[in-house]
Amino acid sequence: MNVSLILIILLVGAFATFLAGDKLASKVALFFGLAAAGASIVLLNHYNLGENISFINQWITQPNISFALKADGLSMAMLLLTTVLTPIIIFSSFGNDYKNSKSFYALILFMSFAMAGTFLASDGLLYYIFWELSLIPIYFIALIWGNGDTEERKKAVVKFFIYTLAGSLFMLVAFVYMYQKAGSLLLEDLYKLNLTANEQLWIFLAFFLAYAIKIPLIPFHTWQANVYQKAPTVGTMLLSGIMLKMGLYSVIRWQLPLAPLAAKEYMYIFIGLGIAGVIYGSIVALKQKDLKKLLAYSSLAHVGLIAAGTYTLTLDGLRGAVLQMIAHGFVVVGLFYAAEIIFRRYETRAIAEMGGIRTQSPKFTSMILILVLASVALPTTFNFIGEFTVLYSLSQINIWFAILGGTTIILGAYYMLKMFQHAMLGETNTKPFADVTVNEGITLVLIIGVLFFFGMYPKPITDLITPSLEEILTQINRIN
Amino acid sequence: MEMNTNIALVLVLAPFLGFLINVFFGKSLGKSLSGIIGTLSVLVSFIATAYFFGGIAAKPEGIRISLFDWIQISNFNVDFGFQLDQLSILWLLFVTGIGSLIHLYSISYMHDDENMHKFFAYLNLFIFFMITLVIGSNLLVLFIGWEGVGLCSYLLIGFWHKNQEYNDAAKKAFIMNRIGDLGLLVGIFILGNLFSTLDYATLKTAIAGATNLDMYWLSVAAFALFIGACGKSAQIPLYTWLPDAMAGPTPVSALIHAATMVTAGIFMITRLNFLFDLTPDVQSIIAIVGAVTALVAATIGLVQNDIKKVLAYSTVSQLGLMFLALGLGAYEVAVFHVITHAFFKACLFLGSGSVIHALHGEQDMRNMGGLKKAMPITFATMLIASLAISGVPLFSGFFSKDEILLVAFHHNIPLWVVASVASIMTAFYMFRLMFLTFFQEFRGTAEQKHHLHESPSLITIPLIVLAILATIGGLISLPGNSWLNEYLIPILPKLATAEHHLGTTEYILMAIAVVGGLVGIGIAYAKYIKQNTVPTEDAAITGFSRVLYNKYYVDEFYDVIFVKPINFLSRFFRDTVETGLSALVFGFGKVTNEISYQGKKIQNGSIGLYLFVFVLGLCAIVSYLFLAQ
Amino acid sequence: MNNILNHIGIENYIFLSVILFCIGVFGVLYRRNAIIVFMSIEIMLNAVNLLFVAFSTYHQDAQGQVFVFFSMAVAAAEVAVGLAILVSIFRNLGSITIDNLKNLKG
Amino acid sequence: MSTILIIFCVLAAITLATAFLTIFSRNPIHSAIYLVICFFSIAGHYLLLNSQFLAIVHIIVYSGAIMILFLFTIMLMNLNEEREVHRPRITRLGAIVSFCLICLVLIAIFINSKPIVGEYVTTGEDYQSIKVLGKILLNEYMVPFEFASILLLVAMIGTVLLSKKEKLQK
Repeated sequence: MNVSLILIILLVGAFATFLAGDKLASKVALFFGLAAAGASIVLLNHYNLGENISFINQWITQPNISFALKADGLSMAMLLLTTVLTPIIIFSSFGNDYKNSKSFYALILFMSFAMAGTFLASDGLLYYIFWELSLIPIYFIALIWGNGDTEERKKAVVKFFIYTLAGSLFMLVAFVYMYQKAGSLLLEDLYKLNLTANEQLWIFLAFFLAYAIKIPLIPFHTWQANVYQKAPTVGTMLLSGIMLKMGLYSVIRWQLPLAPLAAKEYMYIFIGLGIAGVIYGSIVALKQKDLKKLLAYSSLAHVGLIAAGTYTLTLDGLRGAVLQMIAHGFVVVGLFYAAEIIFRRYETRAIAEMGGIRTQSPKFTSMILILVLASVALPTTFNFIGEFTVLYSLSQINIWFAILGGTTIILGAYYMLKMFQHAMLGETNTKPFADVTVNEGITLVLIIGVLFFFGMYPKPITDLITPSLEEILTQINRIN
Repeated sequence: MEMNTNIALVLVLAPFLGFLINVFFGKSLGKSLSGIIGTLSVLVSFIATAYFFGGIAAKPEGIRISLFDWIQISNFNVDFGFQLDQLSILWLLFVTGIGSLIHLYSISYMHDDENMHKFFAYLNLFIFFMITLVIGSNLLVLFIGWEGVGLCSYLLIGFWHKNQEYNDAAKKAFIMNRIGDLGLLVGIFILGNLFSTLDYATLKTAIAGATNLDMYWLSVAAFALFIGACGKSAQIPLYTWLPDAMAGPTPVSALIHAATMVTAGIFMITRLNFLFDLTPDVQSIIAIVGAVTALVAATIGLVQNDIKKVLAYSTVSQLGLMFLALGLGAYEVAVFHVITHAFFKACLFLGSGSVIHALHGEQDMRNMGGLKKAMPITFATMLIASLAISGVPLFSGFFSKDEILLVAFHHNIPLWVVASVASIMTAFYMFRLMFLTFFQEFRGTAEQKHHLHESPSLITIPLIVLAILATIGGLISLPGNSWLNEYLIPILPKLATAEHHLGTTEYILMAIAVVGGLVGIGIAYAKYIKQNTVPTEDAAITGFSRVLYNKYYVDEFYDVIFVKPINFLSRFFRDTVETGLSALVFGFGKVTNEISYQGKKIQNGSIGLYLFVFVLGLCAIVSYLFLAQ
Repeated sequence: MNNILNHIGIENYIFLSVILFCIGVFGVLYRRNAIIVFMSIEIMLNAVNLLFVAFSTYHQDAQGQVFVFFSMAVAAAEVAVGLAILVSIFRNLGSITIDNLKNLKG
Repeated sequence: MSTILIIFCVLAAITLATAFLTIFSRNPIHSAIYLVICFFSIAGHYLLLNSQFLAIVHIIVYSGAIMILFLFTIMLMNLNEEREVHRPRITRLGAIVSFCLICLVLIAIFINSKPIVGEYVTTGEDYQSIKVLGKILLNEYMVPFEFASILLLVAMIGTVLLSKKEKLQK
């Protein structure tokens, strides 16, 4: 039993969904999504028992490439995030009718497959292939099933595609360079490379470009808001819930251990960039008129903080970043789902056209309020654990980082509550707002439950990720 | 120990259970039942607290309960634990005690509201978080409560959520609190970095045992924590949310914005007294901020016409006095004033609620008057509370306020002067309130006059209880023979060695304070009873009182300094920077496009050109291959 | 048997071939008449052939000459086909100026 | 200066001059004639290098077959000076520039590469008589030789097809 099982389930699921036909597609997809989630929980159990669930096999002899899927705590945590969120995302779409839904759901599973592969791959080329593979399904999902004017959508999506692809190419160059040095792209072999500071800087920058665009950090974020707005909500959830984390995960897994000297040398710049993202994203979010765009900018702010945490190169920073990644994954999926629920009823995403929902649907309002509060990191929610740990790690570097990064606490509350006030409160809306359906309720309650449970008891996840993060830290500190 | 853990859990979770019941089943339970459940759950907590209070004498070191590991930081773990010692039990007593009374009051007060079950749910949630705040054994558990009460405050201020102004007030309260919360967090970070612990007990031993403390960072930490306290306890510069918070229902104002939540800052500073004692600079800042807040808020209170606004500014002012005491290192005095203040201010708020209830929502004192006859119990209880807050001898406020003034006098005469002036003003505006509300003729509409009535017993009983407490509350810390000081010795060890003597100076000061209070009352009497003045219309207010009436334009100032620039920046970022960055990215695409477009022109099919370029290319390749070496 | 190159020197042949080749290139670029262009190409081919033969002598090896032999065969075929194409172009366009042949334009 | 070198120089001069004239003469017929002379001089070079077989084949193929083809074509199209189109100045300039450039580059390369010219070896072995060439062609180069014939066949068919008048229009 090893982790390739999950990839197989997801890939088979994608094909099965495609073959199942439009009527059955959503249910088949959900089934395979749940199967993958179940399998990853079983695998987690095996992993916790100390079994080896990695899978390494020579793939291409010349050049020397392995099909290496390595599962450590960090990968398992991210894998769980992917496989748990995928069925939730699939389930969340049950209220909508999609044209050609067999392709739609197959693409979702395929994307999930590619993202899971990215989190698991420990060979550079394999990782790169999965990394790029994940771009293809989201491109089609956003392009075909997106909303708004077709021309504008095409523009936004193509921009996103080319932009991220262009960034990734630099990563490929870095991999090729390292292959020439090491003769292999296995992570362990790359760790053994003794690169000079100058080489490391270039590799670091090449990786940085790929990741900064994907995460996204300012000023590489311009694709984000438009794509989030134009993509169907399912696509937005996949993007913001999981795909952004690919970039952040890769920073921890690839960028920092492979170029530790550069990371240490220019730490302040990159932390600063992350924090600038926090402030910038928060301030831009204040005046957004479109709910999804607002959430996009809030995402920008949150990932900025996470990125700042990773670049501190401390255990707290990395751990907080991973915790916050998972927490943010859940909360942002919940919030986008809430936006979708409003859209299903009002056919609008403009905040100005909402308002007064609380009297019509108090249940929904309560749930969205909890999500809003989780997003602003109220203690007892999972996000607080992450944000606190990240800010604490920043304070270890420099207290000003913590203070500036901490403005997210204030500004985040400002824009989220402002949004909540104008979208949900106020005089009863003239348009009717049907109360949440059972499906919608289950999805939201699941997400909220996860947030609260880990908010009060994050120990399982912390214990899972800490050993592998410590290992990565020893890699980072191997040259001094 | 097991027993204690269980009871502590009951103490904490009873209000939470009440919250859950009211949230999920409140609507179907009916109004009365949901109110009763809400009240009972707090009462259970009160009883549990009483149990611990009874046991604390036998265990002066307090009870520590660690439930589970919560957050792991690289150099330490934060556990989810409780600490039941003298300070937390004292706080729990009046939080749950006054909380129960206010719940009881709310059953009647909120009876006409369709969302009454929600109101009780929020109140219960508030009590739950307040208990967490007080009972936590480390700063992060305190922070849960700290943020939690802020949330409940937000929910309750915006309880009537159809009114966007109320929502604005709620949002403002939450955000200003969050500014303070950031300060608190920064303080927590520094303490964590310095001492690798956030637990009160270990922190205390760490600080006591440290040989060379980094005084600079310690002061920064203390200052950051103080900013947190400022946010929660409405001190300058973060006080403006509290008057706006009066948008919430009156019981909320009484419970959250007078008696309990706003004292969280004082609790925290008292909790960390061992830290603040080491940082005299920060202490001076606290004292000065407290005194200035007391004076500024009192001056604003002089001219307000909204009955709740007067009380709100009075609360800010009294909190300022408490901070003054804290800054001067007299934690026990601050705690004493917190308790007496909780009694009389809760009584005043509930009384004003009773008045507002009777007048169907009228809050402007210019439209009141002469309610003495119609509402005798309300009048009597409010009068007692007013006497207490004004510092009239034998009422509770006299003792606590007098001690603050004494301490101030001993440390710093200017601070004493400021505090005394604030006290005189307090007496004046409180009796202005009393005279305008209860004396002379009724100035409201005939309709309102017709419906004037004394409030039902569910409202008056809490009033009476609080009035009694406001009267006798001073007994817990009589000058020279203070039960409270004895009780707090484990928390504040230096009290054990403090001298308790009352000299001539003290008596003279006491007399000055009393005379001052009476002068304030006298001026109010002269102005509003003898001359029978009624405050003028808004437009007619001129001169300095206009500045006061508009609260020194602080809100407008903040608006110009912070809110407007941020909004401007947001628009600027959204419209200009975002577009610019986007154009930059598209620029790359455009350049590529342009190059290819121009390149296309070269491919015009002219063989001559192709051949020419071919030859050039050939030359280039050949010369690279053979000549470049 | 006396080697002829002792008298002339291989570099003379090289220079001759190079200049001849360049004249061919020049002709291709300079003229618009497709027939002349063809002739220039033939000149270039011959320049190369000449060099082959010179080197064949230099190395005392017949392979160079064999290659020239093949290249002549190819040249013959090329000229035949090329001229046929020119004829049909001339029939269609009435001119064999290469400027008219712009169908390659994308 | 040996006689052979003088002969070489004369031949080379003829070759280059006629090559230039081929390109510069305005009348295609003249060009063709100059080209014939050029080819003959090249055959002279071959003879000088003692490869008689090639010289003969060269004369047959180039001066005979190919030149006849050229001349026929020119006459078929009735080309003369008047039909010569005007060449823009930029074309001439480009041609001259590239001519100079490629000359420069190639000569520079050959100067730069400095072939080792010392003693030219003379094995005395016969390597270029018709007999030897025939053996080599039909032994070692058997397959290419056959392919060359196929190529010529294909070229012939293609030429016939291409130059046939299209009657499909009807």
